[in-house]
Amino acid sequence: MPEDALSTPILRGEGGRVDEQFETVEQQQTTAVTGLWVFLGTEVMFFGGLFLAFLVYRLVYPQAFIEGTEHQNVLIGTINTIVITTSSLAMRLAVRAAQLGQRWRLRGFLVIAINLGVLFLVLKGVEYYQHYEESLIPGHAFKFPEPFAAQAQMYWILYFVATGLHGLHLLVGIGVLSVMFFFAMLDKFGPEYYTPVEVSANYWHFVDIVWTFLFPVLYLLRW
Amino acid sequence: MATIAQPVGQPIEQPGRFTHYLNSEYGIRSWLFTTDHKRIAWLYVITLTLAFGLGAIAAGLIRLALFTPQGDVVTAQGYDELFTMHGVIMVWLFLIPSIPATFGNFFLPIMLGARDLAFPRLNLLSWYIYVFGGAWVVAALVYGGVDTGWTFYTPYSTEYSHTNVVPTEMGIFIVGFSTILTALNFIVTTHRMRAPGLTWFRLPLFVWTIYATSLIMLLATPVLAIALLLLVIQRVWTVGIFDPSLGGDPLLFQHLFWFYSHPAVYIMILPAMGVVSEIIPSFTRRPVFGYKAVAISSFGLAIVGFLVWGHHMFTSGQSIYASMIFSVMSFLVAIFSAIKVFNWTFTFFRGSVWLQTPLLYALSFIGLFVMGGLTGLYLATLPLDVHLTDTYFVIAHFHYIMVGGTLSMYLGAMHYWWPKMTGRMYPELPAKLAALLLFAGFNLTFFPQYVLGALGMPRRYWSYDPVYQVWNVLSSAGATVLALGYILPFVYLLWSLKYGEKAGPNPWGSKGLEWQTSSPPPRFNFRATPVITQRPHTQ
Amino acid sequence: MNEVVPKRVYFTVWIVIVVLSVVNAALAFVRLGPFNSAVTMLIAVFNAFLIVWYVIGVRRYPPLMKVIVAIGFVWMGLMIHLTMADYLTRAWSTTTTRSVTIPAGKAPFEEPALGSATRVPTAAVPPYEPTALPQLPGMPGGQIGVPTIVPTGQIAAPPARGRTVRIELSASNASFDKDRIVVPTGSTVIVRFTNDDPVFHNFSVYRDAAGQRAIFVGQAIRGPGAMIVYRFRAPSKPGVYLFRCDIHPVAMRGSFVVK
Amino acid sequence: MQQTASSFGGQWNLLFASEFALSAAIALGVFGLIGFFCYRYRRRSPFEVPTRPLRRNVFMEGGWIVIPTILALAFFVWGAILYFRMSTPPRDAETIYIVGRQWMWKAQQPNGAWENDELHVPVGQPVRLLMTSEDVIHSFYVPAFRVKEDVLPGRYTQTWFNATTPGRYILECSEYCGVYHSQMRGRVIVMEPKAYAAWLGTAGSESSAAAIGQRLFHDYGCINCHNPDGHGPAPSLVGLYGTEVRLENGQTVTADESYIRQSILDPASQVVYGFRPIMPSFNGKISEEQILDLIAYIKSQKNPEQPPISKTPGTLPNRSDGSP
Repeated sequence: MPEDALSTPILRGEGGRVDEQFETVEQQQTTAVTGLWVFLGTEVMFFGGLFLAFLVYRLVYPQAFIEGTEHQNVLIGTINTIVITTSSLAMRLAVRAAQLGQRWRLRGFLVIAINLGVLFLVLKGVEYYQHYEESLIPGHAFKFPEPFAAQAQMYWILYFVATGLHGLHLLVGIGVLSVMFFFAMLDKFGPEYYTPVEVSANYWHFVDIVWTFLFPVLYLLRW
Repeated sequence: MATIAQPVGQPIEQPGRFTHYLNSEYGIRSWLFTTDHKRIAWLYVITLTLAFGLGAIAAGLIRLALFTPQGDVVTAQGYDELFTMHGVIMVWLFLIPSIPATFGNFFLPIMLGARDLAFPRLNLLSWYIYVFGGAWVVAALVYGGVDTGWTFYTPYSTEYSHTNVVPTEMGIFIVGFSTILTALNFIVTTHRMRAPGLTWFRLPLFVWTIYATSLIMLLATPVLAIALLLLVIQRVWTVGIFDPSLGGDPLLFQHLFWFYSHPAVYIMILPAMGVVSEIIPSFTRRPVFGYKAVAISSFGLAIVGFLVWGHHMFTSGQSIYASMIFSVMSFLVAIFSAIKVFNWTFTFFRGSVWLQTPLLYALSFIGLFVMGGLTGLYLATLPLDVHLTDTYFVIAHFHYIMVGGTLSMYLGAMHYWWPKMTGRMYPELPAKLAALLLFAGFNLTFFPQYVLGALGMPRRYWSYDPVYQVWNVLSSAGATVLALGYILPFVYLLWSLKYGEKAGPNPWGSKGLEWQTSSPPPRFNFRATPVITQRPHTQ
Repeated sequence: MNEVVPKRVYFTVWIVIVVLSVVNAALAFVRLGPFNSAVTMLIAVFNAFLIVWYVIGVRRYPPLMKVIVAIGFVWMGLMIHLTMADYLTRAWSTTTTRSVTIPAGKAPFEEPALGSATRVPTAAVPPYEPTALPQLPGMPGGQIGVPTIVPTGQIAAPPARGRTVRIELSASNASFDKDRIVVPTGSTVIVRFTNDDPVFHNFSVYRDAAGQRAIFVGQAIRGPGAMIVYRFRAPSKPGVYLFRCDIHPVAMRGSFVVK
Repeated sequence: MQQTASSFGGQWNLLFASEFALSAAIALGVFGLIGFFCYRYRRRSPFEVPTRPLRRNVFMEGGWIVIPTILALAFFVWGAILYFRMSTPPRDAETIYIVGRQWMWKAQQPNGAWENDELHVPVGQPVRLLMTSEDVIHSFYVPAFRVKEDVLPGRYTQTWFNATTPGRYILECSEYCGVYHSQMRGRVIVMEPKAYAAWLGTAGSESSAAAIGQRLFHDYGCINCHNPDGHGPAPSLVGLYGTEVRLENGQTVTADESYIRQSILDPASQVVYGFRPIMPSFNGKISEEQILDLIAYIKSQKNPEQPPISKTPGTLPNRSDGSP
């Protein structure tokens, strides 16, 4: 730190929770929220490239993709959709609890959100195991009724890449939420400081939104 | 920028020791763990210089090999690995981060009147990711090499190349995160960290271009990331995504690739335009003519630049109707560029023109950019592109933009802001000589390549028909002059760090906000938060 | 962005999304004709919108922030739109030309384009009439510009007139396991061809021994263990025709007898 | 500028010249103005403060937005029309098939004759090329015709031209396709219709054994594995003849005629080091004459490391395969 007192920012409010580059706590908060949204713009394009690839091959191989879709377990898919939506709701209620300073509710909702996220991954794992049983993992062991084997494999590659990347995002989200839970146990958050909870909630909702599109695209386009 | 109406707080003079960002802390740790955007900018300058050196050596060997029609300096395989190395290093490790990561990093917060970027630790992380990914890429390119060209066209890159395709792509994937995080930082900073009174239409033009550039980085890089990821998956897992023998469509890869790589050209050129828009007002004592048009045209370039990627694919088997859409969009790009050039030209009108080195670089930028941009028109014209694409015409065209444009302005910005960044002046005479050498050497090197392309010499040729030899020899000879023009600044800038004359806060008499603080600037840029009341560079 | 939203907003959105997701999943099993995909995707977009607008609370954001939120989605739309502009118009390219199928009597490629993975013998193309023009290998529908991998047909194509014969054929060690195939005149022939060699083979039928006038040219596949189903119409005129692998025309050939 | 020898060459040149004139005018105008301003308004004293700023002028700014837009659209329309014609072959075009592979061009004439790295076409006859690739993306490029179109594996692309002047023209691959991308050159030979017809008549009858051998090399599918780039599942046979070959069982043999013959008839007996025994036996499937032709072809395959580049400008290296 420079000894030049004037170039050191004055720490305002909240016991020094404003970082040196900011003027006010509002500025810091809106900056964090903006930052996450800008990052989500990148994420949208990342998944967008994947959706584009899927769309192109869906267009080129309509029949094979439909036959591929028919091997999906729509029941688990639907349950998972409900699970992740509920998790999203719990996370938003956690933010609300933080806003209102309800410490125990905040912790409780965080636990619910994290556990539902884990449940989603477990169900996804069950699905993956079913695919493995049916020899639907692309590669040398891939088996699919002719004549669509080669084309349906394309569907399965894109399916595994898409759900795999989504699962990875979910895993990261579970990590972030766990950190939030840890801080919530330390009582770091309150009505005047809950930006991290809100930012992680927004990320969590984004993971939900990706699934909102993946589910119909991968499971439901059957005609 | 504009004026500091009433500097809130204290004058620049401080009692006691003159503290600035360079002498506030010492030691290697104070650099490697700094969160100061100005120091991180220097970290980038050092690593970018290394990357540029490597890429330039590859370029030199390529020109040497093309001296004769038979490939006798290197083997065919070696030649392919050289141009891939040149392309990959220059594009991803030098040109994309060049001006944004260095001068953008250093001056964006200062021009906004901010104390630092919005996420300083993220900024440092970006640099570490860049170094890690860059080292990875260089290792893959040097130990083993890659022979696919920087474009990684499938199915060559997936099935037929037996070189380090996967490690290289992974490295580029990693470097991409650095780009994205830097862009995110710039965008959020521009939105949230502006000084009081600094409205959007009072922003310096450099900030406008950096903002537009960041937007492109943010929205294009992830598409490259997913394309490379799919390519890696395909190669490692031996499944077909872009491979026709397994049911894939290689053109889809080209679509995804160029959706990133065409806007990438605007990532390179827009910041250079921003620097020109700062240098010209400083050395003519005139605000840029038609400020709003120039500012908005940066955005126009960024947006329309996204809609033209298909002009790389006119002969690729793309639908001819899609080609027509992409062609008309490409012409629109030319209009936005034209607005900028004409407005710059009329900024000189009745100005007070001071021909110092930075202005020389800016002038050579305009010259080379006009030539590069106008030849872009030929490539946007469908039938002309059929003949000229994938020939040396394209090579010359994009080198005029990337080297003549971006690299010239990287050096121009280096000279313009050197006093502010280091507190010392560079020697004027060798600097002017270097600028002239660069301009002459550049034209000697790349103008013959336009002719070669019009004659029909395809790119990436290790050996070529003897009819093309004359022009190749000219080009290779020009490259020698060009190399001198690069080595010279390197020498005298280093020299000036120790022996250069001390620069005051504002050696150019510029109105820019960055010149209103001391040289070098203090740790948090300003003694007091400036208040802005006017457009940049207005009297 | 800091205001506390009543809980009922969140719960309402949650109920709507859960109900719509279940309805959407159920709709997948109800045939609505061409509307299935549209309805499915509309529901998805609507659910995503609810989350963004009400749960995250973008409706309370200042205008510039709304732009930031929207920009990724808008850009994704641009990318998909323009790429589709290529894919959807590729087949238009040849409308002014006569055709891309080869006139009768002219040789097709002697070496079919290798590496094409169409395991589908293009049933959307009308079943071969005895006088029908042969197809270029790997060019379903004879369209230039469309990837060969377009499976324009399904195996469940409308049943052809006449009888259907099924033939098992395999290739190993650069030879077919049959040197004589007998089919009734005008029948629909379905050949299940297995390639056990690590090289490309295909199956083609010609009118003449020189392999100049094709009746059917099949897609090449590379083994070992690869399988493809060919489907074509046998000539209506009885006679002895030639079948062969176009890649190994000397070593792999036999007579295709139509009775 | 490259010579022109096709029917749309003239229009192409006109379009190019027009754009050149326009761009030269713009460039010289901008350079001249900046140069003039830099001289006329040079700073005479360090304290000089310019006055009388240029007023914002809507007509001026509007002018350099509107006029370039109109010019650009005009060139777009002109280009699009010409491009459409260059992309759609006329109905009476003769179709020739082109197959690109690493690193050679193969063309099939209407009578079924294949030629390598050469393409004979009659003058004044529209020729439509229907093209595909066997491996990676190539690009069929004849500068003199202003014709270029990528050749893609797994699908067909087309282009067409109508040659106007007899002669020999450079044919190049312009899409990077691997190590010997720059060797993937050939020539287009434009002939008078009579000469072309005569050439077609003789094209079928190949004379040399090596030429027949090459044909067999393709017909038997040898080329699929013995890829000349050495990256196929089997060793490349280019430059094989006369070299020492190390076998999987540790022995070393000289690749002479009898070695080649035995490798064809009993491949499992002499597996080259580092390769799997996947080659089918051709015993009983191939005649002795054909084996001789194949051997002649393999002998003729010289190492391409030192490609024979002729010293005469404008001509291209001859391949020693004796193709028509």
